[in-house]
Amino acid sequence: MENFEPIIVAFCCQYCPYTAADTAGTQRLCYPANLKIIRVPCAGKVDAMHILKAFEKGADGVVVAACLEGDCHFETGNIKAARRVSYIKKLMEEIGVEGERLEMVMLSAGMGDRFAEMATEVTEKIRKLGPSPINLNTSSQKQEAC
Amino acid sequence: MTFSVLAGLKKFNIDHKCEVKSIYEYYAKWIREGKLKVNSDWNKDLKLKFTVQDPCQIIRKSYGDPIAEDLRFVVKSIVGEENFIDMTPNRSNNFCCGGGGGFLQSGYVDARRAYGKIKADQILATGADYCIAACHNCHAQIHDLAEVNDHAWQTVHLWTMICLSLGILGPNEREYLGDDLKEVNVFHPETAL
Amino acid sequence: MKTVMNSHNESQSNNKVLVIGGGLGGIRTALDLAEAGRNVVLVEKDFSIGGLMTQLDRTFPTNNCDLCTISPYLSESVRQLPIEFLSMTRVTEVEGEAGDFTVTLNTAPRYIDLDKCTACGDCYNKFPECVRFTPGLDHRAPTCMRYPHATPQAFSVDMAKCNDIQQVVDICPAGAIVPDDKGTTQQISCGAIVLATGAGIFDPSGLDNFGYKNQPDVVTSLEYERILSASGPTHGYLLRPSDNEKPKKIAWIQCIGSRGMQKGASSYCSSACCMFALKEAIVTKERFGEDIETTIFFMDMRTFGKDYECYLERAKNEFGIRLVRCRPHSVIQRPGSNVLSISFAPFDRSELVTEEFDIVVLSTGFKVAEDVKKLAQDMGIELNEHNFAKTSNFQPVSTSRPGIYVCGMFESPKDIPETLIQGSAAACMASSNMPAPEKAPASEEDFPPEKDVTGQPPRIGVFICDCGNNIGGVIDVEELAEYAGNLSDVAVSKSVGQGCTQESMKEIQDLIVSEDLNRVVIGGTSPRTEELKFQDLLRRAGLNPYLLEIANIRDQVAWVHGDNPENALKKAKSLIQMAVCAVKKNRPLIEQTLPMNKDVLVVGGGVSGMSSALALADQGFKVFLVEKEDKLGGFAKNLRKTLEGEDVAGALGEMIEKTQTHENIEVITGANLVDHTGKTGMFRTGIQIGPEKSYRQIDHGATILATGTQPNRPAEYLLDQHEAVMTQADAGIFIEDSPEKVKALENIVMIQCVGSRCPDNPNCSRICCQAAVKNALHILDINPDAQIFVLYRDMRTYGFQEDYYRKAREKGVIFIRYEVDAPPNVEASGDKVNVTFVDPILNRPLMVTADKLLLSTGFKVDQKATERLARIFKLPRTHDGYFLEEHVKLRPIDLPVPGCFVAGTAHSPRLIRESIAQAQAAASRVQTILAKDVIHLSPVVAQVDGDKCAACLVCVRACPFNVPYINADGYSEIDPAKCHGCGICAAECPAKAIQLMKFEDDQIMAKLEGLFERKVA
Amino acid sequence: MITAERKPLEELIEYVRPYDRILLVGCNECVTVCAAGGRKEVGLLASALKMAFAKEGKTIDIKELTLERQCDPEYIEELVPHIEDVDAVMSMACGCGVQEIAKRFKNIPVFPAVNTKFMGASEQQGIWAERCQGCGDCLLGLTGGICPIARCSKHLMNGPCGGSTNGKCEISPDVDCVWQLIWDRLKALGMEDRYEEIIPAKDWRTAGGGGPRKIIREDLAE
Amino acid sequence: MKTESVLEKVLASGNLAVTSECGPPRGTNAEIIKAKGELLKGKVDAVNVTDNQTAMVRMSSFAANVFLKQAGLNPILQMVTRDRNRLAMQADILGAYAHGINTMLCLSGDHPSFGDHPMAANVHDIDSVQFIQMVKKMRDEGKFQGGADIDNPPKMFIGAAANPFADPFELRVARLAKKVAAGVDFIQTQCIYNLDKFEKWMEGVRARGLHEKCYILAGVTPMKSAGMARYMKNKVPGMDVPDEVVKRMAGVPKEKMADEGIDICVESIQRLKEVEGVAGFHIMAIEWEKKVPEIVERAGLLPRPTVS
Repeated sequence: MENFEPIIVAFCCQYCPYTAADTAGTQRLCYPANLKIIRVPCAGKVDAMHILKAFEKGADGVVVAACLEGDCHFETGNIKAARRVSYIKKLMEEIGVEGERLEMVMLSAGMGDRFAEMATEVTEKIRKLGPSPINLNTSSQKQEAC
Repeated sequence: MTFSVLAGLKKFNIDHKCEVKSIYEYYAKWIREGKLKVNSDWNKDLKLKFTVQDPCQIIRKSYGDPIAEDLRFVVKSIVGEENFIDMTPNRSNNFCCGGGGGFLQSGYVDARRAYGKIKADQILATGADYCIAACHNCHAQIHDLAEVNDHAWQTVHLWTMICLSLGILGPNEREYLGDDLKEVNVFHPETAL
Repeated sequence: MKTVMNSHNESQSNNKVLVIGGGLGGIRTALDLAEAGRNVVLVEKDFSIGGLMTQLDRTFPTNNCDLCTISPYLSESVRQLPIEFLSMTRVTEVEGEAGDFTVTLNTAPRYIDLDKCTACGDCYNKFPECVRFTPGLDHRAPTCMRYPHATPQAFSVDMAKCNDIQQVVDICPAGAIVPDDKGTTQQISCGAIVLATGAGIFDPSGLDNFGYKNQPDVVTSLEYERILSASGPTHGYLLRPSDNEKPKKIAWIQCIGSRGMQKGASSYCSSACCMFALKEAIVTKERFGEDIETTIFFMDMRTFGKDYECYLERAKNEFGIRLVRCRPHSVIQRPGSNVLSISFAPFDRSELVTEEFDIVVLSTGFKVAEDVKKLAQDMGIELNEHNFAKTSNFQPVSTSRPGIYVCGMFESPKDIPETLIQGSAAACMASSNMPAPEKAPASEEDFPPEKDVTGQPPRIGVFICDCGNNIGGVIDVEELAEYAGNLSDVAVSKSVGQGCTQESMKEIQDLIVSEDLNRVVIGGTSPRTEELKFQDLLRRAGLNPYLLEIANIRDQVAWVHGDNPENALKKAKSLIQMAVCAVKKNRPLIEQTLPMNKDVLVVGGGVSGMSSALALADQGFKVFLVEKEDKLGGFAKNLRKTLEGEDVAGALGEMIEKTQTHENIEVITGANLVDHTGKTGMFRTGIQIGPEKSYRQIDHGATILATGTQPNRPAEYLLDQHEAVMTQADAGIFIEDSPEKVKALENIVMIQCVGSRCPDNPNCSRICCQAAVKNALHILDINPDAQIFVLYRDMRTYGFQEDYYRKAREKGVIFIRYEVDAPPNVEASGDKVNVTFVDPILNRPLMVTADKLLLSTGFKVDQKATERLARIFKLPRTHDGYFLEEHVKLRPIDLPVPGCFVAGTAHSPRLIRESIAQAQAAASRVQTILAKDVIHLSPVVAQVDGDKCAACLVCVRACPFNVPYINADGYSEIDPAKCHGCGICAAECPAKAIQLMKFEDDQIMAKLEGLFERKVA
Repeated sequence: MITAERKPLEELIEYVRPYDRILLVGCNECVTVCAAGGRKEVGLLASALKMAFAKEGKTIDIKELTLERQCDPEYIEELVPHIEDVDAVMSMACGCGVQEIAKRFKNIPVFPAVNTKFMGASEQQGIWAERCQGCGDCLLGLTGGICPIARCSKHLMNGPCGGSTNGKCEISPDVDCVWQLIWDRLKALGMEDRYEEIIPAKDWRTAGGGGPRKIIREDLAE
Repeated sequence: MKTESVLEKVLASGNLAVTSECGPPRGTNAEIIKAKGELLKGKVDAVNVTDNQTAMVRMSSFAANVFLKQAGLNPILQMVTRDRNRLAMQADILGAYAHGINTMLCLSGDHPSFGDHPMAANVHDIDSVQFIQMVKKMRDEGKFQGGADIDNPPKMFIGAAANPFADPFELRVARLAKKVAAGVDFIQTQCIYNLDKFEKWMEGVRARGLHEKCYILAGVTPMKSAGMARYMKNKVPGMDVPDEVVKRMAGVPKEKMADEGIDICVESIQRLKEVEGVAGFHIMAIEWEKKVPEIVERAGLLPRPTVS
């Protein structure tokens, strides 16, 4: 099902990754429109609940974007986020949803092109995985929600 | 020689009212003013390649790049622009020939030749047949270097080439010329005058 | 975008300061002054502010990219505070005197109306040749924008290069291009002027031996920074300029244009090149590949700043940066080869080595630009022989002309932390000849009373900007507005064209009032730069500013999905829907305020403590100066003269006298600190005074720690065991007090780095090299025949001290290097001492019988004392015991505990001049806090619901700033003044008892609901 | 505190498969502190179950609720309004909670969501270790404050056994030999001689050997 | 004499006692245990019978003891506190004594996780020291552990194990002292390869005069192969096999290893004879009972003394 348009939620820390997304905009780099960005003060603020509820509500993929190691404005936010993401991946495998639908990335503010590259990679990966098994039967309804 | 006068004045701070200049400047001036009527036709078909050594004391350590330009103007006028190849690096950045500072008289021949290897490599890199050394120290050293580099080039004084291009170089003044120039433009005072 | 804030009291000239130069120093000065209630006019000759700093990739010693820490600085500085920023403007004339200057400013035509331009870039895309956005700093590849968030965010047109002006004018959707813009000349009056004009960079193209002009792979440090920078021409990939290949071997050559090394080079040392060369080498290895070989050719490795020596050690040991101590003459590209070869004689063996490199970086030093020199002369400022502003040791930021101050590079070449210190110091001095600001800066403009929306059903107003064709060109704004119109609870949905222009903002404001809206959603640009502006708009419309949600449909939709408008529209719809659902859950948040205690506690009565106290007292602040000894003066008491020959004792005596008699300063000597509680604006510190230890509590609003450090007296080289051996400080007194004995001296030996740069005191003490040179010159003044030997590891006479080092060499002082693992040996021999050392050139041991042996012993922290102080103030310290500041690079005076500042050698070893600058800077930082009558606390803080909390300690352990604690009632409590708003505790709490205001769980859930609303019932 | 760990998801799925409406009840005491059954874990489990069933195309309604405690009847009472419209209850509390709910609501199945493990202490953030088995007759006074019953794999009262090698228990190098710890502690306290006093055979009745136990305080109980 | 145990008589007579050990079958075939008995008959004074060694289920020690008794040997009943509570233990003691078995060994036993029933609950109602106290109370006070009188109390010769090589080494003497205080009559030590460490332990034992309060039998086990040496060194907890022993075993060709093992064992016995306080030897030849006679004979411990 090639015309499958996954919906991917991206929780972006407002210091580096959100700025990187803006930088990608400033450099007018194109990437697929499947990524919907939600701004959070720090990657450490992304709660396990948010990630799981995103999948439950029908997300095909979730990205948690943090600052580079050592660059975190709050010292340990990105490290805690990484730990939480790997815990949730295991939980998703238990549920029966592929773990790689959840992705952790680290970016600095100037990496506009890396953000665009990441957005494209993630979208392709999720597209290959197909719709999330959670809403397999309701995926048609989701078609035009994109 | 110019340098030793200059250095001497400074060392013993003799207050001198005269100005010490290098001869290259005047060779170039005279050629430009047409007083010295050099011409490079002799080399038009011979096409011998020439390079020139920038003596440290005259160029880098005192008069700098301007004098190096005069020296090149003179050489190009006497051997023909197309036959001149510059060493790299050159002018104020040129490498020392390795013979200065009393090294020639010091007797450490092997060490001197070892230090001169860089200069030899530079000359070989240009592929020139002749190297004009306008300072007696450089001339002696480069000439000696030619010996140990199986005579890959001839080492000749600047005045020799100027006289040759003026056509006033006598048969007994061609000691440092290669056989290819031994017979060129020979000036026989007894017949010409 | 409006950049000229309505500086409300134009006429009142004596409360206005002119800052010339919008680099980092100028911005720091402008920010400090504005926050302290002054009006500032910031003038920058370039298109946007930021100066050198914005072109650097990563900066030492933190090695992280400070772009995102500095850009908020820049936009914040222009937006909120009473700062009038004039770009492309030069100062042409200055008249008047301190307190009442009249300055003529000439603004070059930008041909673009700053209010209208939205930096959409259409003009630039169509006419790159005549529309300037980038000054094309590196002469090869123009960057698309000097840095992504330039302030002002606007283009400028070079009319000369425009062949068809009308076409350019038409292309601009916002009609912002003004072809007949002639620029303006205006006169302003101000009370003080600060020169923050920065420095030009030495242009090495004149040095043909380095081949900079014709070999693309020979680059200056700044160009190498641009190559490394993510916003640079190579987008952050390290590529060789000549063929865009990945380099394998890179060399740095130090002192290009400095230390009188080449034709046209300045004779002083540029102070920062060693450090940024090391940084570039480390970043190259760290980010681009361990296998890249990095070599630095240098004479002295001058890493004298705070923890810089450890940075050097890390570079050598951890990153394997190869340091070669020699000066290569030339960089040659053999004809035919594409690599650069450098021949050099290594220090440890006498042979010629030739090595090949892919890139050679020339560490170019700094010099005063021609236009700056001319400007200073026109202003009647006395310059030193290197054309830098002449200043004295005891007034480091004051120029020769009263009322005009200098900071940053134009005072002397320095690194970024010192520039920022002088920036703040200049702000303090500038406000010293102006009356204290009458009323607090009107940050709360007269906003209408806030409408109480609790309990009201949500009535949302959705306003979609089309931002010129930035958004409108890709997304059908009308359809989007219409789609938003029929979302639930949306009362008004309109497209408002140029959202951020005055007219549209007015339109929105009126609609909020007329339609009685209680929630607002803006579909526009990035909240990172727009949020503050629209929050003010809501305030003006009588709404709590936090009832706002911004959907970023420009930077993250229109600009990046231009290739697929249909998807872009769908995404925009999703984002708007997410915003609408989320805004329903937004709650009005109030910014709490606390009353401000305006007194200041200064700990430590040395030169730094007294300077801070005097600077603050002159401004009318009450200062408590606490000193543990029974006399003021600190370490400076045992110094007589400075390197430049200024009399220390006299000036110090004067300062002590002034401090003790100043009516705003209460001096408490023989006092020890015991406890410290409270927070900014309401501190309380307990001290014990005198032998009977009577306890007293002082209430104050801010704290300055100027506790200094200890002169080091290691038991080495027979110090304190032989009368011929003394420290440089002792020698300073000996030379002054008994010149006749000095006349009798024959041989004098000095040994550098005694007790510094060694395992138990790893950092450099910074002041000993210049002390050695000072004493040597003073000895030779008295006794020209004396023979002086200086045994050193690295001569670190940075800045203008280099001239004195050269003067010492010219006068016959012999400087000899020794290796750290082969130090000199000292034995007593009668009343003299025999010093044996290995001469590196002869490679043979030599022995000198010295009448006097002077040891450069430097500083060492009294661990016990600082550890006790650190515990009282809960302050972190560096591994060798100095107080650790909040940000090593950008906040060198503020301490991590808000309201506490550090000055002088308590921060790190430094000269008197640098300590006084830091003391004045600390005074300025204090004024930025105490200027306000109340302290504003950010509302984005975590709040704990006591009933839900299971007191499980997860938040106490998770908080990076250990703010939460379990209170008396047994549940976690978070002090809003201390919370940094990161939200980590909220995410970790197992009982879901903590919510971070403005990012509450149900707000984020609402966004997810909005995104998938149509799918899940 | 009492520690617990969430059961594998497959087991929980099988428990609730026959029912459409589930009440998922968290507990805000011990299981919250050890991150097994607090309000957040309730949310995660609810979401996980809904997703697991959604995968099979079956929608399941899960109502989430977290009581202050589940080992007091009054708090259990708070479930009454929710019980009518659910088919089964799953409790994320320790064993006590599950049984109290089962005792109070006779005609509705109750399922455990966690495995109650042991009474323990938090060694570090995220790691809990067994400290006490509730043997009812504490002998910590004799062993310098370290319990051999809970922390020796053979609960020897006169250890160490022959298998203790360099301070670790014979069963695994990650398990400390408690008698090594006791001996080090006694040495530190200078009470080495206390080691040679033989601890007599234990009366296991206090440890439940004599049947399920009760504590009765006459002053408090009716 | 406290009991009629042959072992006690031999030890009391001052002779060096020799005991050995055999493991009951993993099934019901009594012939296996009888065959092992035949091998050892007359060569040793008493034969231990293990009780579910390494927590692997085998015919019970009690049953095997009866077979050996009938075959005319002096069996030693080994019992672990892992598998039975105090009721079952006392009942078995009564039963064994009734069958004329009058020597036993009180052990804690290996942890179930080593054996074939890791999921089994381990009882450990009482530990080995409390076990010794119980048996002593039954013998000397004629009372059950619960306090009731025993009709014709069992006079058991009480033995226990001791591992001088387990950690903490400084505790091992004190632990023996505890067992002596509890009333143990004889001790069989863990197999000894590190003779120096054992001698150091014996010094501690002698210092406290424990060797006069109970008989100490030095445990030895012949190595079959270098592999076994390495296995014992690394895998068996509380076993101290010095590198020289492993090197010696690995130094000989495969077929010679068995003999080398026997040589080491005999040499150890010779050296241990000199150690003051060693009252005898306990030769544990696990599944290699046929070699015991050769070892006893070569160690000069034959003929066994006959005691009335």
